[in-house]
Amino acid sequence: MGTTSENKWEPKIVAFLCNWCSYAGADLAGVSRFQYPPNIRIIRLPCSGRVSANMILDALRSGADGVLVSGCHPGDCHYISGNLFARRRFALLNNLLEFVGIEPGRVNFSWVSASEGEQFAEVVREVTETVKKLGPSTRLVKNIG
Amino acid sequence: MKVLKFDRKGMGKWLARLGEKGNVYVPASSKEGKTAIGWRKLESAEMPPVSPGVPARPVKNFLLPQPEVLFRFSTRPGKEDSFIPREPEPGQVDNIIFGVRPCDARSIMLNAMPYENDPYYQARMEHNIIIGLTCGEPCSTCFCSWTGGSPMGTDGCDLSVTELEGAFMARAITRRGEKLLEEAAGIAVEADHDAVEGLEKMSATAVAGAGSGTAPERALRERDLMELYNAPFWQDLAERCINCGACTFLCPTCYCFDIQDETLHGKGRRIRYQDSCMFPLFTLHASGHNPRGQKVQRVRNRFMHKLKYFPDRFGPLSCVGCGRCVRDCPVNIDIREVMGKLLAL
Amino acid sequence: MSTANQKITEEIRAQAERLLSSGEVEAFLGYEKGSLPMSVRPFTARKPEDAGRLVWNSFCVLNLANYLPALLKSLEPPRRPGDPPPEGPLPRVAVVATGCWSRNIVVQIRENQVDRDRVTIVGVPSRGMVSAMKVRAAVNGREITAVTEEDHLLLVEGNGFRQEINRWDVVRDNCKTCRHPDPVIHDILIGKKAGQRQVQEPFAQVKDIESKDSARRWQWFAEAFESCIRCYACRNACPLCYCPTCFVDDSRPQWVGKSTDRTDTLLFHLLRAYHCAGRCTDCGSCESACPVGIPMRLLTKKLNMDVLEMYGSEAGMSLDEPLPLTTYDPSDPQGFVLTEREEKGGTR
Amino acid sequence: MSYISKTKNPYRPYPARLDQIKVETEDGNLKTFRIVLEDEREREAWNHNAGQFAMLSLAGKGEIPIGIASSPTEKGHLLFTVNRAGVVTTALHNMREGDRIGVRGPLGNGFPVDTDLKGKNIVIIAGGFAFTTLRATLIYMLENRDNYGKITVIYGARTPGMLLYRDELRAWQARDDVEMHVTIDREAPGWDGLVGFVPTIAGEVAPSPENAAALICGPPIMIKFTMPPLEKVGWTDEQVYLSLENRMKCGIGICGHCSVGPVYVCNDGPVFTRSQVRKLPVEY
Repeated sequence: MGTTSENKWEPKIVAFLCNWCSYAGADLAGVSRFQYPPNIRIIRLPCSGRVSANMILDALRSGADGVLVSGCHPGDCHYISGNLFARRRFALLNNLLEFVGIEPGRVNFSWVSASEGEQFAEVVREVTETVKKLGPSTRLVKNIG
Repeated sequence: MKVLKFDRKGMGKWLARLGEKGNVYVPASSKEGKTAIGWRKLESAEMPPVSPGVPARPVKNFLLPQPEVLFRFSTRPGKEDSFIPREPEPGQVDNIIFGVRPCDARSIMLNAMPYENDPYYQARMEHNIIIGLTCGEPCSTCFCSWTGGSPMGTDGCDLSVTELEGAFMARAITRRGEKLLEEAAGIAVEADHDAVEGLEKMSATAVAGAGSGTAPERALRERDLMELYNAPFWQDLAERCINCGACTFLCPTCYCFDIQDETLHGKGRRIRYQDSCMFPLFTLHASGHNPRGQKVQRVRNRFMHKLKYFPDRFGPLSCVGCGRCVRDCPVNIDIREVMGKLLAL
Repeated sequence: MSTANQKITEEIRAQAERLLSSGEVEAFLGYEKGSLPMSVRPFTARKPEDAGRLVWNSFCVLNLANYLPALLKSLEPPRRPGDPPPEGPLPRVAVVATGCWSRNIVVQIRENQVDRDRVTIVGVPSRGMVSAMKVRAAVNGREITAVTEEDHLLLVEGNGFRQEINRWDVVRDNCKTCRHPDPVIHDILIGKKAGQRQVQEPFAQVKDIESKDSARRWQWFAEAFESCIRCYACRNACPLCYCPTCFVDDSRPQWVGKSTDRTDTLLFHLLRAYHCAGRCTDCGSCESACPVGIPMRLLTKKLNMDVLEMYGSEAGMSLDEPLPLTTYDPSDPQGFVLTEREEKGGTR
Repeated sequence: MSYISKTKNPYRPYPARLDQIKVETEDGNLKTFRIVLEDEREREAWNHNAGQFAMLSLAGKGEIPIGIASSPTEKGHLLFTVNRAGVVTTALHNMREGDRIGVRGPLGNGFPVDTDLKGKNIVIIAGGFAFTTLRATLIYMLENRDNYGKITVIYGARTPGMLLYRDELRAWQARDDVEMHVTIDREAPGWDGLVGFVPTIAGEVAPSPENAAALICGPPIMIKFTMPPLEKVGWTDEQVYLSLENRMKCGIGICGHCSVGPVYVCNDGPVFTRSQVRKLPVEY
């Protein structure tokens, strides 16, 4: 593979954002004109507790180079404890995926509140950078020829 | 009939030479690492170790691959070629499959009955050449002679190999088989009179042995379908069945399939893959109605299909007696007992 | 002949006969003899005279808790959705249970799949079950025609050979690393409790894989799971799998493709294991049922390890504690969250 | 595998255009799709029997077996009336005129309109949206009117708005060579026709079994209750034709999904006489 084509590659990152905090945070980042890489494709969900392993794995299966799941900070959940239940599930999933050899950094989790526009941009920058370093995703990607 | 005699080393050489004509596959033993289809491609000039009995996975995986791509198409809406199905590109190389036991080889012919007008199966038949290996030492789970087969059977084989006193005797069954034997020039010798006689004696004893099993298909075909259908023991069998599909996926004569479309980023393919009548989804209607919604119905269907429905339609039993389902059922459901019960009813 | 197994078999038969003839239970879930060496069959005795068919030995590998929810349901009078619950006590069932099986029953009770009042648990402390696959490997894949079990030995016979195998050598890996061989709940106890077992390193197999780098782990995972035939024996042998529609069968959306495509196969195993997180007792039923020898237990074992390390919980140890994924602790570890990493000044 | 194109590939759908889409029922769940095969030769070569079905194929969604609602005598296009139920039918309902689909068929046997039914008095009994292939049959018979004796139609739906092909029903009612009994389950404002379930009406009409055949399509419960009133006036199982609907995948008698005992509904059926059905396990 030539360096030119490598340089052209831009990762596609699927972001599952909770409606009340992280999505609002992304919105704030937008209206505040904080710069962040355009690699993320946002999917808005009511709560990070709504994000199931199926969704994360489906994103990887469909060829997402990275996944970001972001919800409210613990204690700030709109539904009181959705993200606290989710936290346990994410921790286990994260470990399981790394256990079977999904590269650390493919799947990422963060807490970003509605007022943290800058933090949201920072998280996206960090995730994009990590995924760029990892290169295109190959494991668990479905190939239909 | 010409019979060629190989020694072990010569066999390996010959197989390696066949590797230039196609992909040579041999049964994969558990130590050799696992492969998706249960057979491994032969890479060196070695006669593979052959353990008694059938390989872990049936030969049907070559004829009904998982998945078989029926078509490819574009899913970009509005585009002129959107959903114009394109058949897969022609494959050039044949598979030459060595070590197929008579039961498995026979399954190819049995499955060809329902697949008579199926171009994909017919093509796979054309492109998979079967080198049978007769059974000197049948296993305790084998029962091919009950189902119309024989440990020395050659149905479905292009070539049949028999191990006899440390040597391998190969005889061609089809034109394709003859062609493969031509590649043995300088490796094998023509078998002498004694060897051929020994082979014939072996076949004759095997056939005589097979006769003792009687042909249950005739007996079952004469029975009224509903009488067998309402047999009381189905419920007991179903109670223990965990409704997995191990038996059907390991069975060489289970040939049911499902068709599905898979799409990704504007590309699509229509595939078929092995399916199992043991799963409730197999018969579920879109309305929610399920004609075989109960486990007992599905268990019964599997056996009735093999032992009654298929024979009623095509003649032979849809079972070759390989014993895989007996050996690998997690709850020890034994088709031999089911046959016994149906026959004794 | 194994005297230990014989004694247990006799007591199981006696209990079954007593429970069935007194009418205390409608059915008794145990095992009967199978048609092959090293095989037994799950068997539901319904009449006192069936009790004599029950057996107990080292090949009882399929978790009987698997049958419990459906068996209980089948004994209820039929009713349609919306009908009032039937009056009076419902028919009861007895089930033989070792340590892990009893823990599965606890999980089933917590998940409202099994009514504690309808089950008589006949506890049998486990000596560890034998892996038929290991026995076959021990005789180099030769055909086995008979296996006789003694207390610490297996006598394996085949065509032209006879071999003695040390029983513990062929015990399943999950049993070897089991710390709770005794039933955690039971109404009747057969034999003597073994007490909590000390296991040096219960998660050695998991840690072995964790010592590899990411690429090697992936290689291990992809290769070890490649021969899967998607028969779902692992799922169906699992007492935790009782969803009316499995995620595999969802069509809107379809999460996992159904052929033996590599990605779909691996996704299936990941999701299946993940659904057992915090619920799995490492009973090994999945692995024992697998006809192609896939080590899917390692995935659940990894999850069990994490659940124990992070949330201090082992599945099914107590009827009173909530299952770990149905609860939370505000101070749960969250070092994996980007914004909470320690170098960022976050809290762990 | 070049061979596949050498022979006719029975799995290959013909590309076709959705020519016209008509909402049939007031709940919007039933639409009739007029479909035109794109290739002229395929269009002209198409030939089906009333009662046969075809696989409608949607790119990336899959295939569904749907009875052909148009009569073989209606040339140039095909009609399919489709109930929205699963993945494929929902996707089909969301398509627009001009979109491309695939059609594979015709499949199955169809009603024996040119053999066993010829010269007979015909009774057509249908409930709800099972009328589709019977519409094809009726039109075929009306086009070949001399081949049949008396034709009686008993058709019912829940409400007037749930009746299929309402314009055509009116036209048939105006004819004197077909006896129409159109009914709805319960009284409804503006409805001055028959009221009552199909089995009840069948009992009241009490068609004569003499030299007659009945073609019955509808929900299983309707079929079950329609038989006793017919039997009361002397109908036998051999005279009654039913169309079974099982889950189907290949449509050509291989894949096994629609099997009922030794029979493949897709290939041996979907039309069976009631006496044939009685010999099968009740797995449909």
